[in-house]
Amino acid sequence: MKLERLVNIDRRIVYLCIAVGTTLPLLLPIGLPVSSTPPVRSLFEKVESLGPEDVVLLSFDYGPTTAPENTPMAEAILRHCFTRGIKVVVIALFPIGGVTMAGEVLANITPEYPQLQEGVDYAFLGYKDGAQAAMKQMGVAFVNVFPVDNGRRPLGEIPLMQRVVNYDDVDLIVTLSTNVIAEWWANLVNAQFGTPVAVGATAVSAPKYYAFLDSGQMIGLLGGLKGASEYERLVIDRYPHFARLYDRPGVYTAIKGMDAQTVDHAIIMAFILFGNTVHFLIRRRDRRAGLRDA
Amino acid sequence: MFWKLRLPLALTFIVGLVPIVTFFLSTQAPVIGPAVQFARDRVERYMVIIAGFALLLGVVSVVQGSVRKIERRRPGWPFAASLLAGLVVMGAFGILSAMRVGPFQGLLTAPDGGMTPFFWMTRNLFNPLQAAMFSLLAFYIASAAFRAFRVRNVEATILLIAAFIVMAGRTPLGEYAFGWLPGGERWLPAVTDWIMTVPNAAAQRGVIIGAALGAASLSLRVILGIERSYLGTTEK
Amino acid sequence: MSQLIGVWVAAFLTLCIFSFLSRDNPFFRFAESLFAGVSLGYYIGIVAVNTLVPNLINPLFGDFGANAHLLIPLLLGLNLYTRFIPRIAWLARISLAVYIAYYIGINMVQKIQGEIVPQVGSTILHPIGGVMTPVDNLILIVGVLAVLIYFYFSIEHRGAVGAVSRLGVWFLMLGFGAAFGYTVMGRVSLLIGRMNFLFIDLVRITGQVF
Amino acid sequence: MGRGEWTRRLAAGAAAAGLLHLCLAQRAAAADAAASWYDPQRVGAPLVVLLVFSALVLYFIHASRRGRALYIRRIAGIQAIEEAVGRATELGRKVLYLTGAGSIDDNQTIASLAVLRHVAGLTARYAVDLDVPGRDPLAFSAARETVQEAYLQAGRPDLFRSDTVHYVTYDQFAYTAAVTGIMVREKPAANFLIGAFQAESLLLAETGQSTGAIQIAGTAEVTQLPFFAVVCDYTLMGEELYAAGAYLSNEPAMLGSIKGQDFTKAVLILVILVGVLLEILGVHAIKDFMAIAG
Repeated sequence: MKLERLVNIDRRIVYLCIAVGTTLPLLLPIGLPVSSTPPVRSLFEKVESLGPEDVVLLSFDYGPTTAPENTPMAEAILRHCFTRGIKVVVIALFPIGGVTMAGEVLANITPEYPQLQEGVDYAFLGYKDGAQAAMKQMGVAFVNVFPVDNGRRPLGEIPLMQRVVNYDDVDLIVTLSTNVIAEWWANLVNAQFGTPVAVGATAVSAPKYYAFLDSGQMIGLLGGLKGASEYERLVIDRYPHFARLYDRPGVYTAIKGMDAQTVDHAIIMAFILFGNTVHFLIRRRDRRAGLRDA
Repeated sequence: MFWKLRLPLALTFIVGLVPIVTFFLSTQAPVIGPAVQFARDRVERYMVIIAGFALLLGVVSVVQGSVRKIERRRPGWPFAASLLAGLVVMGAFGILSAMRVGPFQGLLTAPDGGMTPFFWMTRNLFNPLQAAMFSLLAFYIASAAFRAFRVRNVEATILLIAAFIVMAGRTPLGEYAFGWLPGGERWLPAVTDWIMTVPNAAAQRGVIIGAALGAASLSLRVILGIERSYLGTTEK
Repeated sequence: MSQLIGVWVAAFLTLCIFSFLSRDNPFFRFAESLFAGVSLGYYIGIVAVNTLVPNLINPLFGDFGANAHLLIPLLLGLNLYTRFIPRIAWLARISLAVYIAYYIGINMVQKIQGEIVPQVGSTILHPIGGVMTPVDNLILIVGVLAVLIYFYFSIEHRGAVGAVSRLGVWFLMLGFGAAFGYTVMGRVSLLIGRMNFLFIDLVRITGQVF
Repeated sequence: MGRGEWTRRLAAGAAAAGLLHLCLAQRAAAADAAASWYDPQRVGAPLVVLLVFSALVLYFIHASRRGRALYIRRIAGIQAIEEAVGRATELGRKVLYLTGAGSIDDNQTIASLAVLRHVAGLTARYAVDLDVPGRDPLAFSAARETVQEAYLQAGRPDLFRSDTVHYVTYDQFAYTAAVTGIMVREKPAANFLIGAFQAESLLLAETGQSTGAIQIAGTAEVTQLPFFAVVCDYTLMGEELYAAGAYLSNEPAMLGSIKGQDFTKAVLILVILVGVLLEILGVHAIKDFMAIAG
């Protein structure tokens, strides 16, 4: 009888374990080891090879629903670029909240770099409807798509944008994407203009981008929280001063998120194993009881 | 009887064939080209408008139901009141924005770039409620996995093993599992990828082909007037 | 200040929803009914501003002559409301019939062109070969055929057909298990997002104001 | 001209057009003149499949109407419908029926309405409460017509109340919250989750499971099938969902259409087998033909 009770435990016990397993790692980082995979390392090394003369185009192609996965990628890449003095042009092509995400990430990161000047070291051009058309037009000139930046300043008045005319002046495109927009960056922009493209994708869509990596249409791939945490780890290992930043309790990072993911997965798997063990014990007991009765 | 049953059925037959026939025709075709163009461009827009009108039917049903509940003081009537309050406030902001009355210029962003009341409600009431409800899935997926994944028979065991491998392979757990063997940390992630791209794809493809045939067959039944449950009418 | 009130309202409603995990309670019921009301109001706004105004009202009031054809959907839309007049309630069925018929026709060709043909076409492969191992294609072909046999309604599933159909079920189970396991990560991410909001963002924003 | 004659002629016409088209398609490819009538991107394999399929379905509808007996195997989920309503009668609790997330532009919703028609007939006959909360406004309207007519047919129009089919909201998760509330508070004895479902599938099915309801699900959404299959008592998968209404109606014409679609399936299986055989021999004719429209 006792065994039956174990199989049918109150589902709220499972809920409680998941709640704790998600919250605790966010508040008290465990710091599970993170090993990096080649697609993440290749993006990291690409950024490492760039310097203050170079320009990265960072496109926010996701909305609030996938922010837990995409935002840490954006933050780690932006910090990496700013630390190396790389110039960054930020745009948003995702209709539902892309520009909000971009604004929030910039507002979060730029105070860490008081020496940077908006318009000189980075530019925030805002959102444009119709991603595919916008991508093609930016190959001609950014100003065709974004006549003014997000603060309504004409592009001609922005020093950085005076020398960044089109993709020819961009050394790397990074798209943080929740859906098909990443494919367009590879199929339209990389194929036509040759600018290297890297993608930070959600875990759900990451597998289909392996084909793009193999064909060389993408030079790097961060898949979901796992990929984001790998990038964070690489940045921290190369620039140790980030460790302090990433360990602060009030900051959400992919490393913490990945801890929570791993713990939750472990909890679920443990419950499955537990359920099956008890199930097996019940069956053995019943079989023995059956033999006795017979 | 003719008007109530035969007219809708005749319309169904004619309107249903239009997209099928025009699908294969060219908009460049002589004589019928403009008609093909019309069917492709305009009709779709018409349908969107009809669907727009339908929403009010639902609103009427909700208001009637809630008012009845409040009037008769049925159990839980205060909740019907909070429903109506939410509906009236949010709906009013929406309609005023559509009519561009007074300060309600624009639905989500005011002309000065600030937040409209509609947007404030969306961001601080509507979106958090959506996200909270959506995130309950993390709890439910765990309890469903615990209860359902048992070694009962061959089918259930296959289900369990596949789920288990993929769950492990998607996190660092998969790397730890065989990490002590040379190259072992790649094993489970590789098996996960293989399951997703080969057997899983085969199963999905089989389901999709079958379901598409079923859907096409249903279409044909509706166009021919054999299936008409949705009209609420039978011939008997 | 508006932001501060906003995040606390959001946090309160989030907790109301989470309280459902323990049991049904008045807080959840309140959040649930408010949610239903606000969401319906939201779609009233969206439909009015994004659909009816640009597609119907503006064209009709702007240039009636050029857009008179829009009276067709207008009438079909208004016709839905005859339901409230018992004597002519059946008229509403005409609008439903037209709407259903159009999409049922579209769906028929789209299912064939967009699903059956390409999915069958991409199953016609040389059995030796594959993305990851040399037998992938063979497994894929066998799997698709077995699942199709499982869905075969006209033969009893016994003997050889029964065996193949059982194999089809195994493929389905493998696929379902994998898809289930695969989805866990995305769902946990959503929860992480909410916990992050409750424990990190809420504290930070409150701290910034005071 | 009788109805049977009419379908027979249509079937013969479709078959003839299919053959004619096969010949024409070869020429059309060569001669550009034909392209002004056809849309060259769309004719080819899709049109052939459409015509073969229509011809087979029409032929079997005709044959079935002429009295030819057609065997259709048992489908467990369909058999369980009556049992579920019976249980609600015994327990004196209501039956909850959801038509899914789709509008009536989705064939799954139409298929669901056909099943609803049958379920409503049963609840009217057994005088059990039926509750159909609506999400899409048009599907809600159609469901109301369907249920009202079913009650009329069963001779119990008195049992149909205006809140039997009632509207909730269009939003995915607001609707889900409201329906889970109904499940927990009113504890329906049977839950039908039939139609197009999205991420809410598991929220609904798990809540229903926790209240002890017998649950019959049905969907063609590949991404949601796993959750229904794991949690619900019976699941109508893909093609079974579309067949359910026809199966339940037991009308010869309906059953004939299922037979026709089964034969098309046999043809497609043959096409795959022959195609694979030709691939082995290095002939790509069939693959190329199917790939035209890709």
